[in-house]
Amino acid sequence: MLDWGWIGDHLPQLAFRTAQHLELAAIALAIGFAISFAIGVAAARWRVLYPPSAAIAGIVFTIPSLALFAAFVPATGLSILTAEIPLVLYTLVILLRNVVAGFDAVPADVLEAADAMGFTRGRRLLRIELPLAVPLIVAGLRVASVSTIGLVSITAILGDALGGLGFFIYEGMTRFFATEIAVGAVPTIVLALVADRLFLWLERAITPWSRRTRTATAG
Amino acid sequence: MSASATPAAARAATVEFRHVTKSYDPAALRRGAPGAVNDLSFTVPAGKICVLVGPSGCGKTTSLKMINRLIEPTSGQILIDGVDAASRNVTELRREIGYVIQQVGLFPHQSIGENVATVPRLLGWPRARRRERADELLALVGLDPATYRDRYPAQLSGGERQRVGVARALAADPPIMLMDEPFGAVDPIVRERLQNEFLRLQEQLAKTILFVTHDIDEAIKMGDLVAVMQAGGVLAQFGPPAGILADPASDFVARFVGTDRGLKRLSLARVGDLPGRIPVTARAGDRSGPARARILADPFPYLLLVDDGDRPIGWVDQDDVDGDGVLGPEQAIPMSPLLNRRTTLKDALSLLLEADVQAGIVVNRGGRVEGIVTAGMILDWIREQGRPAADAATADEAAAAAARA
Amino acid sequence: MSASATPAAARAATVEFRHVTKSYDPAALRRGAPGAVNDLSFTVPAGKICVLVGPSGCGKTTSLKMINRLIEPTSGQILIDGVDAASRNVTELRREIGYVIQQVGLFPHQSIGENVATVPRLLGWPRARRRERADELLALVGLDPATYRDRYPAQLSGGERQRVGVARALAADPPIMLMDEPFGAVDPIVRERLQNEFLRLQEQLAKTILFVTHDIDEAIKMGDLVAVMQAGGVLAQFGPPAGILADPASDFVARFVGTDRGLKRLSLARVGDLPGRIPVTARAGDRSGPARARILADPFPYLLLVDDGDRPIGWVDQDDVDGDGVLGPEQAIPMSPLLNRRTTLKDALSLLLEADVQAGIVVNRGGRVEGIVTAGMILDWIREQGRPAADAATADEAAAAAARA
Amino acid sequence: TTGGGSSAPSTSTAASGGASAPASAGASPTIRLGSDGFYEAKLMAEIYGQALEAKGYTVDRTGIGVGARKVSAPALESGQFDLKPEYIGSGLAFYEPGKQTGDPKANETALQAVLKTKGGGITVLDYSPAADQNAFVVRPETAQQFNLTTMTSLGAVASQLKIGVATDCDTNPVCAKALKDAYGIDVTNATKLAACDTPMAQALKGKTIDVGELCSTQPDIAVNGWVVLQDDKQTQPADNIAPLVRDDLLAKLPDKAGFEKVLNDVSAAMDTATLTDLNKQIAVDNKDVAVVAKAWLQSKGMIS
Amino acid sequence: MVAADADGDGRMTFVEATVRWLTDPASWEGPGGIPARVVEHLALSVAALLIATVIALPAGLAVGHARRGQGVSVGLATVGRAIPSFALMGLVLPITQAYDPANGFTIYPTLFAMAVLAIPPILVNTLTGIREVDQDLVEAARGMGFTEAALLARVEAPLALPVILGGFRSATVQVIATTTLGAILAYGGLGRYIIDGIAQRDDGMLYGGVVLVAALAVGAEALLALLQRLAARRSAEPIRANT
Ligand SMILES: Nc1ncnc2c1ncn2[C@@H]1O[C@H](COP(=O)(O)OP(=O)(O)OP(=O)(O)O)[C@@H](O)[C@H]1O
Ligand SMILES: Nc1ncnc2c1ncn2[C@@H]1O[C@H](COP(=O)(O)OP(=O)(O)OP(=O)(O)O)[C@@H](O)[C@H]1O
Ligand SMILES: [Mg+2]
Ligand SMILES: [Mg+2]
Repeated sequence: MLDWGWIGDHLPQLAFRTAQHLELAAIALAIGFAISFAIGVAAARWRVLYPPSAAIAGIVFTIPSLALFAAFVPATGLSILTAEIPLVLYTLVILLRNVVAGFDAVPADVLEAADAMGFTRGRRLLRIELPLAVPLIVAGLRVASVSTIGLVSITAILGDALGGLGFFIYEGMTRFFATEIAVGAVPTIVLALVADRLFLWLERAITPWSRRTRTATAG
Repeated sequence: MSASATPAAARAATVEFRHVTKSYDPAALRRGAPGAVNDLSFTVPAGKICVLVGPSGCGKTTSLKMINRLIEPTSGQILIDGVDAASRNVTELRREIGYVIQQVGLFPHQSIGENVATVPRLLGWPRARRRERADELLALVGLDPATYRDRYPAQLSGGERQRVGVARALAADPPIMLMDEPFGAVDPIVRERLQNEFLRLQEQLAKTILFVTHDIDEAIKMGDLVAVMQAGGVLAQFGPPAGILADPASDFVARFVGTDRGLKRLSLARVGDLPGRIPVTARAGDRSGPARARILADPFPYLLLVDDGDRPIGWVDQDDVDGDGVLGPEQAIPMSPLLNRRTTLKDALSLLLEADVQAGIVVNRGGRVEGIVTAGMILDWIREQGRPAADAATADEAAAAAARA
Repeated sequence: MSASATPAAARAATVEFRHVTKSYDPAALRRGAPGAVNDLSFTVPAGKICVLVGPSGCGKTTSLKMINRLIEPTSGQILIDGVDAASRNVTELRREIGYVIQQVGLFPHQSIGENVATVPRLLGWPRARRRERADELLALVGLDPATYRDRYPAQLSGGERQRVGVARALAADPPIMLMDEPFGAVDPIVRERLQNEFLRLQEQLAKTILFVTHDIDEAIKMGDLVAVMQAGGVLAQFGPPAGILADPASDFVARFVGTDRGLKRLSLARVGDLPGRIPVTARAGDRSGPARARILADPFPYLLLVDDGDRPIGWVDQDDVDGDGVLGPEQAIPMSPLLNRRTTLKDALSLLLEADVQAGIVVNRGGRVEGIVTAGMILDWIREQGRPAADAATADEAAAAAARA
Repeated sequence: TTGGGSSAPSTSTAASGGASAPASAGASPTIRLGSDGFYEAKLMAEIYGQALEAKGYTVDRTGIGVGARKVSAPALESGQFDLKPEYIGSGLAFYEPGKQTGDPKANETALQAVLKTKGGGITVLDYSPAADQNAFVVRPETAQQFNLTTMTSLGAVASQLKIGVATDCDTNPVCAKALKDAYGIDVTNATKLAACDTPMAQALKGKTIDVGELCSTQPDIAVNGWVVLQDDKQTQPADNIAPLVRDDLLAKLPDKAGFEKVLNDVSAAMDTATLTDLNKQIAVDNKDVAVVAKAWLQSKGMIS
Repeated sequence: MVAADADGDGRMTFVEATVRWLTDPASWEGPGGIPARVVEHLALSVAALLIATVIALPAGLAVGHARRGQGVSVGLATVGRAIPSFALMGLVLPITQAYDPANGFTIYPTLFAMAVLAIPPILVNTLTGIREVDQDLVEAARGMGFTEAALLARVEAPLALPVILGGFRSATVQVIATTTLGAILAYGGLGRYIIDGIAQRDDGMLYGGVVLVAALAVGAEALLALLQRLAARRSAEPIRANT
């Protein structure tokens, strides 16, 4: 069913597109996380900020990428910058919610203990809340990375120069060439699975305390 | 870096509540509803342990948290060494006050060592000194540093966590310690050990400690001073445990300290407090004649047979001491309880109830006989200590007790 | 629908442990490591309360859960009315066993009424009957159905939740109840009330109850039988509380029941158990001559002045009873404690320590004088009950107590 | 623009060392190519690119394959790229819906008029005889059943057939209006799909529709043996292909005439039949656009 | 955003155009009118969500209760999240079309893709929600003789409800936002306005469509958020009596 010969001839392209796919996804995730984290930290402190920011993130999520591209191209060109705009915006929906949830999950007694020992606001955030929020934040990153890797394909609209593995998917669809669609779709899925594992491993690595099982029952 | 970080500053401080009221719903307060704490006034002298005790929800934790300003009073002041806490920089203040939180509140993501060294780190101590201090404190609360330093809280038992909580609060050697049910979550055996360890500790540290519990026995055992609070955050009685047991200010206090408060008072006094009473003794191998003469002269009808080191062997009924002969161990009837000067009267009485002789023998570290104690002596003594006259309250209460029983 | 659902089946059942061992890591067990519970054997007769008591982690909960098979024994059997629990259908079995878990475990998403009616619902009772039953049970545990039926657990205090937990366990009127620290989480005052209520309840229900606690006083108070367990799930001693207090099987048990076990024994006996002793009494207004004659004839140097209803007024020292004249209330020195036949000896002794007269007055419901009790009488009585001779253990322990104190 | 683009294998330059570059080539600016996303457009752009490279121009292909005219048009106007193959009919319709006619010359003139004002001026070079006509197509069995040959014949039975028309048909005079006026075909309830695109072909193939608006050069027609209905009333605009170039680029070119000649030669050499065949090589034989482009240019001796 | 409009006639920003289109009575009339399109849009979205629920909910409940096969489920969810919807549509199109030339083209591919899009959040949230129910409660239930089925139905599921609804929330938003793809294959719904708006160079229609989609998504989200809060209210406070 698949045209292996064609695949063989296009291995260099496959390699290049995979790398590009990762590049586009990684940038989107990094920026998206930075933004969500900033807003999330603020929202975790000042609750009132959360509903509006969550709502806006939700709305942005519903804007079709084509419309965004059409609007931004004249200003930002057929560039990575343009490509990243929707990708970044789409990550916010997931990341923002999880960052806030992460901070909410920090036990009250731990916070109280920190205050009682004279932690300053900033210090408490950095030394206590942040580490304890990590599990939920990373959970968010897992989902976000997966869906972003899926979304990268839409950047193919901006021309053959972009699109990552999505290039194969689009071109494959314009000429209804199953092999080419598969060459785009399958690696995309593999990348997503790998990214998911990677973040899981990362979480385990940076939260050693949660891995250790208790050796004695609490009285 | 705050002065209190240096051991030099490890002096205690007085803590004074002045008409402190706290309402979580000030609006309600203005409508006249009572707050969680109402018009609380008392003073804890430097170096003393003051126990706040009362039923659940009576405002103990709230009162405690107002000292390190986790909660701000609605009205009134709290003075620390005469300075209004409200006027202090809050983080500064808190670093000078050790706090053992009701739910322990260890940082799950930090090792035990890091947990203990939290405040020193905030105070910017160098790593080496922090580590040293942590080990020192772990040892102090009876946890082997080598074993526990690098574990995480989840790997400790409830009792062990509470000790770490105490160690953490002591880290910067703060003049004041706030302890909210620090031994709440552990079983009675461990709790008693922790209590004793802590009292030993306090003998060296001599800090000003505010200690919350809802266990009256713990309050009596730990407190130089006891503040009994009742529902609605009202101070029902404040004073030394003996006073509260001897003379409950209200029916609530009487009921809270329990119908057996007379016995509880016994746990505050020690054998050494009783007027000494020397028994008639004789060495095994002595001729019985002289002994007989002495024992007949004594109201207590038993002769105490001792060995060459004056260590007790047993009792001889005066009727069994014949006119002439030699006193031998075989005559002695089995030993009655051995006490020493530090045995509490409660334990002493309890042991006497077990024994089949009315007297317990007081010995010194060397095991030498120092005197004897009888149940009668204990009852007489406690009655003298008691307040002049039994008042109505007692009677009512007796009836109440009877009814409840 | 299981037979036990019908009140008809509300008979108790015997529960027997036969060499029950449980290891959470059977591999380790095979390597010879001890399990959480080891070779546990004891029998609880139908209708009795058996309390499992021991330090944290000693296997109490594990033992309990093996009865309703939340945990399966690694070896050994548990017989219920002689039938091996392992041979029963597990859900059937569980519906015949009421279970109150350590953390209460009410369903937060169901109203109190629904929570209580859980098992009846599982048994397919009609709605009306369930509701009726729930109300009945809420009333039984002292919660007004109208007020509480439709609330949610989050809206109840700790003590109230514990009662609902008990009510829920009773719902299908199971012959057996398992209660894991049912009163663990409440303050002492509430706990005592719950204990008393529950004992009252049990008098009507007469179920077979296995009750877990780590508070020895609760164990003594609640248990017809007490099983003291020690670390490693070993049964240290099994028997009625009095026996365990009088004669601890091991040093561990002795330490666990506490150095004041003599006094604890007092809480098991009541004034009614003492040999009665009638005081010399006289009515206010009587001529003092005859009274004087009688009081001088009596060893106890005080005359008890009573009113026309034979209700006590106060004591008159025999020396103040002059040859001729009239006895008036003004002569009487203040009242000493009033007791009744159900007052525990512990309370009685405690009250006597408070009073400035050696005697407490025993009255009946009508307030009539029935007799008097002196500290001496109590001490003598308990000593008789005590085992023949104080053995070494007691002495060692006294020393130990002294050392610890 | 992204570095990824220039390094993308799909747009790797096929520069031929042999070709003699104009002396001034060194000074000449990079030609930034663009095109729409459909393979035919990409093919034409690629042909322009390789032809220019053969003449020593450097070409940047970043703009090739832009998914939709919605994006490519503003991209050209805002100078994201300088050169783009365009269908003069549809191109005109994009700016001036309804102005397009059956006469290519007229369309070119009209389009040029519009583009003069766009993005600082855009020039339409010579259009090629290769035209990609919008054409209504039916499956052979349908043609036999109703013996359809012309649009007129379709008009008679239109009501019995499911028709697929371009998404913009309602507002596009040469579509809905023209069909109604000329052939009495009512398309208000027709299935709306992107004309000349895979979905339309797929719909026709899968019998979702019986008549589909395709493009005369679409290989699917030949491959499936579909019958093109003759536009006997000349309603469909002539959609010949012509290069659009930004004036600011032309201005910068040292050899403007030479540059235009390269593109005009390409346009002249291309015709509908060839284009259809080249499309087939891409869409059916799954050859890469660059390969097909190179082969054709070589066959025309435009590159060695 | 800058105005995407480059028409020769009058520089009208897309904002003005959008307002004009939305306020034009003509936009609200007939089979192509906004009400009709909204109905079409919701019809397909709801259908997709129902299908996803029928598949993901029981699976999630089972896996969460059994505490087995979580790795696999999450893996599948990951795959589902990673495949671009339009690729899915392309892949199933020939198959569905073979069965039903009409709907197999215009409806089923989109429906399928939307269902696949909705499954991951519902599946993952359900199994997580069930897994994280307080084990003391589960034990209490077992201790009272709940059958496993009753335990799942009456204790675990109700307690996990807030988390499960959270899954529906994100699923709903994503589906409503993505159903627009249907228009590519000639389905109705709000996607039509976007596709046609682009094809017909009508920014008002294009961005009007965008606004409507956003409004629909946010509305649905708000509604579910409300449900979620109601569900969470009862079990809000932890009921462990430990003071
Ligand atoms: N943050 C709060 N908001 C509103 N009310 C509160 C708050 N914290 C405590 N309360 C109320 O104030 C009263 C006193 O609470 P507090 O925690 O001080 O009691 P406590 O004596 O410490 O009880 P416990 O022995 O159970 O710890 C209680 O009625 C409680 O319900
Ligand atoms: N699920 C489990 N897996 C492994 N070990 C367990 C488990 N549950 C209990 N244990 C261990 O078995 C021993 C007995 O536990 P158990 O809960 O029966 O003690 P307990 O007497 O009920 O203690 P507590 O008074 O604190 O409730 C403890 O050492 C505990 O660590
Ligand atoms: Mg408290
Ligand atoms: Mg337990």
